[in-house]
Amino acid sequence: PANAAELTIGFSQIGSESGWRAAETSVSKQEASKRKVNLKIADAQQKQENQIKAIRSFIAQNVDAIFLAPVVSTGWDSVLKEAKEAKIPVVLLDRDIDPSGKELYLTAVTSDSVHEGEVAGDWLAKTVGSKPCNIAELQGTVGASVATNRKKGFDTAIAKHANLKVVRSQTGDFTRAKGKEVMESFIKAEGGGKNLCAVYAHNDDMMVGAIQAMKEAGLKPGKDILTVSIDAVPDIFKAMVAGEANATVELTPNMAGPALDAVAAFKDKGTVPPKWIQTESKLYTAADDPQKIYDSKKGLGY
Amino acid sequence: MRGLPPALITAIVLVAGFAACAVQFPNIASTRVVGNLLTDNAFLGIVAAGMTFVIISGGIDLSVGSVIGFTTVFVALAIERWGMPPLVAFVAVLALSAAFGAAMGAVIHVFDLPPFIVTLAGMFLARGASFLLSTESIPITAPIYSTVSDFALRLPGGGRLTAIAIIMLVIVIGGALLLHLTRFGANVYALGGSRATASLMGVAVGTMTVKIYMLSSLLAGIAGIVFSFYTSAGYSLSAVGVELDTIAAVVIGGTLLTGGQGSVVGTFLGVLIQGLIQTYINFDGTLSSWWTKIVTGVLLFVFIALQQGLVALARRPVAKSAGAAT
Amino acid sequence: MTALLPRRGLAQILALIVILAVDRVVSPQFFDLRLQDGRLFGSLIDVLNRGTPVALLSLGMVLVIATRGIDLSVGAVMAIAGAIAASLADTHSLAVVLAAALGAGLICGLWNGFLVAVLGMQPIVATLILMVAGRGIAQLITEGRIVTFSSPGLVWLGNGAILGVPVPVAIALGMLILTGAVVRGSALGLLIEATGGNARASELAGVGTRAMILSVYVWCGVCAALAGVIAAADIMGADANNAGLWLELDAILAVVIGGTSLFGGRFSLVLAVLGALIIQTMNTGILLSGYPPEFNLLVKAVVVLTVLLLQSPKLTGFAGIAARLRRTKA
Amino acid sequence: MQNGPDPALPLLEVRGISKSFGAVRALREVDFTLRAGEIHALLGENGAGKSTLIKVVTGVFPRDAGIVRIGGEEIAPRSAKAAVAAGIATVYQEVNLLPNLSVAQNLFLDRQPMRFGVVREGEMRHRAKALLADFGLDIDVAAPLGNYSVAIQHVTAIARAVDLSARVLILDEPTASLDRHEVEILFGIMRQLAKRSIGIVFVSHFLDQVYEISDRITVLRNGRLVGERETASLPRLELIRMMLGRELAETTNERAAAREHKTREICASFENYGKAGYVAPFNLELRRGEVVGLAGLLGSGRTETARLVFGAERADGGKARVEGAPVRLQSPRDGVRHGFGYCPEERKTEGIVAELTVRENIALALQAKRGLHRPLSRREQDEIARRYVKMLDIRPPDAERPVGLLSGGNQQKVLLARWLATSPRLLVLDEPTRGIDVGAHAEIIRLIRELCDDGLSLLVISSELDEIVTYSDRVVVLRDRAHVEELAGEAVDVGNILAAIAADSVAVALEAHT
Ligand SMILES: Nc1ncnc2c1ncn2[C@@H]1O[C@H](COP(=O)(O)OP(=O)(O)OP(=O)(O)O)[C@@H](O)[C@H]1O
Ligand SMILES: Nc1ncnc2c1ncn2[C@@H]1O[C@H](COP(=O)(O)OP(=O)(O)OP(=O)(O)O)[C@@H](O)[C@H]1O
Ligand SMILES: [Mg+2]
Ligand SMILES: [Mg+2]
Repeated sequence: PANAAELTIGFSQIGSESGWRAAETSVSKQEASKRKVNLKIADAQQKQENQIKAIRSFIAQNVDAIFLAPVVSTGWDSVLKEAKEAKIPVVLLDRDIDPSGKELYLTAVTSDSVHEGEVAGDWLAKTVGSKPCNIAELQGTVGASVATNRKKGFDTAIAKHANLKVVRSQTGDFTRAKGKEVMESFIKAEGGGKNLCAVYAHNDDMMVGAIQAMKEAGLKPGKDILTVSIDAVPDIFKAMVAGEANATVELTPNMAGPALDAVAAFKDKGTVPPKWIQTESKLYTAADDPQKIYDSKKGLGY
Repeated sequence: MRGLPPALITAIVLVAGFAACAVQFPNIASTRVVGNLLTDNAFLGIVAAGMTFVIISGGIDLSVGSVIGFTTVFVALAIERWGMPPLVAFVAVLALSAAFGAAMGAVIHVFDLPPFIVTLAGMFLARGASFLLSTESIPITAPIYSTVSDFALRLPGGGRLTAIAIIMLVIVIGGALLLHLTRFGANVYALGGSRATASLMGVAVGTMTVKIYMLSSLLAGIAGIVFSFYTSAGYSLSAVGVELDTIAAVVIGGTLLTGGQGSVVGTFLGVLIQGLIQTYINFDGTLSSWWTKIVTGVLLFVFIALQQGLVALARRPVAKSAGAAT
Repeated sequence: MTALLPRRGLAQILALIVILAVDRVVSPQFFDLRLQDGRLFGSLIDVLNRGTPVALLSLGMVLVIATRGIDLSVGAVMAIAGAIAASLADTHSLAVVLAAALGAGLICGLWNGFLVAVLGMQPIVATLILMVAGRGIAQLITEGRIVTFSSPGLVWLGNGAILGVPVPVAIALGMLILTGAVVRGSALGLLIEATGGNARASELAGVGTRAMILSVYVWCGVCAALAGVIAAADIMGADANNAGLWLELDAILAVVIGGTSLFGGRFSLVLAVLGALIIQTMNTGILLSGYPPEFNLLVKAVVVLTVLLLQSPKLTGFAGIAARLRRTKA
Repeated sequence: MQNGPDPALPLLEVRGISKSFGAVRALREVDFTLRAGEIHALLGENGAGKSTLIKVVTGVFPRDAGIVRIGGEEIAPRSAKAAVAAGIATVYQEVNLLPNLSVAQNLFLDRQPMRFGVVREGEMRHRAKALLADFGLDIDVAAPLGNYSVAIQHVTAIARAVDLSARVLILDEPTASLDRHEVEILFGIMRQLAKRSIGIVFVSHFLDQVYEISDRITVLRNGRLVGERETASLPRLELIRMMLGRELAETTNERAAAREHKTREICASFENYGKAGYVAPFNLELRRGEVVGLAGLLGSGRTETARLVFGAERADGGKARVEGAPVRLQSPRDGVRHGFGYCPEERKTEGIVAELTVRENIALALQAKRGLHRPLSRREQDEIARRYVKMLDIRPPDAERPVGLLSGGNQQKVLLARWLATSPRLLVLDEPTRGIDVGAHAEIIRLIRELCDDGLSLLVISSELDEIVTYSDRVVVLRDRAHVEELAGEAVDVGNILAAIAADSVAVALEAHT
């Protein structure tokens, strides 16, 4: 049986567009070296064509397995077919791909981003109760599937509550700077922020920016305006400690760990893993000792 | 004594670079990698061919990436949602993109606006239009797609010359012929030499401008279709930033951004150099996201500097051909 | 300072007024201003404040473009400077932080200038190299994370106020005046315009064209670094992945809207900054309008085209064609 | 094709043409008539409106008023292409064809021989060679035009226009950069064309040539028609009076009596100065208050000598001294620093900065010399500009006009002003009178003499041997990129110069002259 120490795995990573992504990359490296796996990471700089090229060159190098964090859900069939022909198992990380390619990969270790949106929406609905609540939404990059899904999940969750309404929704491109800028204009457009009762951001970075905007406008984020966002990066816990953020939904950066285990089991014993290894979308609020979580996450490379 | 043409210099740089990479990673010297190089860069090669015309004529086209994005979304929607036969969808989208390019060319000429800005607006417009069509990525399941993506000529040694690679090669050859052998091509160079002079010499500058941008957008449309073959999908965010890769490829290929000089073949070699840089980085596989960028930048510098140096060397006058008037 | 006044800014001022008016329509409280914690507060202030990075970039960019160049690396230089500032902020004094960040910008500018002026590379590819590698360097510094800081001095640069005016706006204004004084107060302006207008002729007239080109790239790097520091100070953190991303295009756009030709020559600092304000007024308007974000780019495209057509050297284009048609028919 | 000219029928008829550029009224109700088979000279001072008239007729500029008829039929071309279609072929003043294209492509642009949609490259080159052979040129037509000298480029432009075999051929200052031999060839061809009843419009500031070739003359002044005369019945002085609106003593072509030099101080000297493959090493001494002329055929290395002397090109051997002290001339900056000035022959690409104003163009070299930190105030700039606009009679006398909008000759004057403003010790002038009208020509020659009297040292290149002889104290003759002879004092005359140029080779030029 192949020894894990000899495994070479190619990982086509999307890029480094956010702190979360950086953490995923560094956690993957840690997990790989823990298991003595040789992990080759190809960074696609946010481009699908680069990912396809990377996978092709992994195949040309005859790696033992390929990890793929797909930048988009479609368009993988032919290159994955090539991998299959070369008998190289592929594991999807972080994001799923289109159903048509289901038999082309071994397993997918992902979270369900629609579900993440739902968790955020449900939390908000529960927290607000029956009060009417106007929500401002900071979307991710237009066209990014995560943004679409997180919006979809949130919308589904609040659709059940007539008192919750999204009154403003703009893209903040997943960044702090844009999050802040967009929130500034939301505040101006909504009577200095008095018409708003909550902000929902598709990621924590935008929320951190939005919190600053609220503070500069003389508002008290976390009290005057509730906040809920997704990812659970360390800085949002810092805000929670300060009472400026209310909730976040975790997206774990450790996708590679389970994936490595699945590949090792498959190579050693031929165990076929389930098609989907879902990671937990855990909700964190101020009640969860944010300082402790902050300390534990600080070193992960966010 | 004109020395070596820039395209030949690019070829020398490419071969030298390829050899250097192959020494470090012997796997690179395989038909498989070469085949991949052609397939993976097919759409880039096609837009770059169009961009070559634009740049030689003294212009620039920043909208090509967005046009590719728009095309993939349009084609996917047309086939999957609106039930158009694929070929009809292709014709429709090519007509659209050609019209789009023609419109940009017309604005540039009639209002005497800088191409950089007009095509930048075109870039916003085309990307914005694809967002409006769909923000989700749409898989394309039409049979022609699997037929095309499965088709490949087997090369000795396990490599594959895919359909889209063949399309690219045909377009590059066609583009080279168009540029070097026809009146249209000569006029493109004339425009790049000087628009005013070309006009005084009787070149229909306005019509040429419209045609050149039309050609560029048309090829971007074809590249979009090729991209949709490549990924079997339409996605509004596809090919973001491709315009810069394309311009870099054209320039590495020895075309002057100031216009008037260059060749499609050089551009093709420039595309391969860029592909080679990426292949090298992928083979290395130890680079973090940031080192990837840094190394890409450094290699870009090395290739451009090498090319520049060789050109300078080739240009060093032996003796100026003065042609005495006797 | 008559030298700073626009020579021909009517089209730009008109465009700004029209866009402001449209903003007022989509957002009735657009012109509201009040004092909030000793700082002016309102959409107009947002426009100025958010427009600052692009305005700073355009100050450097306009000089580069005047020499017939272009600098695609400014966004990456912003990221580098921000990353350096953020990493040093909590351990060093503000002066050291600023010196390091601006020094990095200066070195970046020197590199670009070296490639263009000494090696004779085409500006667009020469600066493309740093555009690609520079962001990598910035990420290398931050290791891809968002590096946060709490140094009050640096935070003040992003969020403080002087007499109610946000500090970034004051800095941008100061830089405009400084650049204007340097460029128009010395012979630099004339020599830059000559270099951009006809480099060979200028060289033969004894102008040190290389030095001109080198210096404008250096200045562009410094301006970009300052913009990067301010952008980092604004969010109290350096986001090397996204800081300044695609802002080079906005800066170029601002310069062109400001009437400076991409083929070099005549330039106007004030109008370039006005161009940056026009862009930001449009962006803020889009955000205030409440349209879904899918429309953002379309609106931007339409506005940009309209502004350009307004100031087209040939608005007579149509008029001219019509006149000719009439003449040939007659 | 009809036989012989039909004088009854005006071939090209221009009536009441007006054209304004903003406030400048370049043409006011100008009439012009060209008959089939005649060579018609269009004359006037710099800025009189000659080039503008041509551009209006050929549709490059839209016109404000007036009509154009060709063969009795009214035409309104909207582009140069349309003008060609209507039967008018033109060589514009700023000929500059496309230096990046091959000579053959330049000759046949937009009308290449085609087969199956493909340009027949071989056929095109063949025809190009044949065409240029008519002009006495035997060059590699596949090489980029930019590789060749201005003169060859000019001949190419003329050949292209001639080959369009239109009914009307317009030549705007075609001879400005040609030498005598080429002018002869051109005139021969023009006569042949006229015999085939083609009408030719000829613009030139060389009155000798006008009298030699033209049948009739139309004179413009300040955008207005002054009159139309038969050449044969128009005395030269009368013509000049028509052009200038005043008398001009025609003394310019007489060699000034050898001037007494107060000093024999050496201003600059060059010893074994040269550059391999460029100009063979030469010795040259330039004294204060002295004019040294450089004479030679096209391509003989005059421009190269000038560029070396100024520092625009680096020498690879030899010594340069300024007032006895050794100096290094590595760049134009060095030249400027040592008090040299250089008016290049290619005014448009190497001289003017088109977009900048007359004032800024004049101030440029002085400013570069003073350095960044000592900017000329706006008032100083205005003052300098005003002085030279007046001194050189630059028209229109508006220092705030972009130089690119000035007529060719006035641009030349601005360049001269640029260097005079630096109060140089040595001025290198490459074809300073090219494209300059008779009035200004006399003015410039007078100026050259005056400058000498003020102690300036001048190195002047001109293809006009008469002119060189007029003002030079010494003449250096070049052949094949080497200095072959130096004539001084009484020895300076056209015959001696020609003899030196021709020396051992077949004396083509000599034949042409005699
Ligand atoms: N494009 C233009 N815009 C504005 N003014 C112009 C333009 N072209 C020419 N002019 C002006 O029109 C007048 C006539 O110029 P034109 O070039 O016709 O003179 P010219 O007779 O050809 O002189 P030269 O002998 O020096 O060539 C000049 O005052 C010139 O400044
Ligand atoms: N280093 C250079 N860079 C640019 N142009 C040059 C250079 N050297 C020479 N030339 C140009 O190339 C042409 C060829 O020069 P040529 O040998 O004909 O000089 P010439 O004897 O001065 O003849 P002409 O009568 O044309 O002035 C000239 O127009 C000159 O200006
Ligand atoms: Mg003229
Ligand atoms: Mg010469």
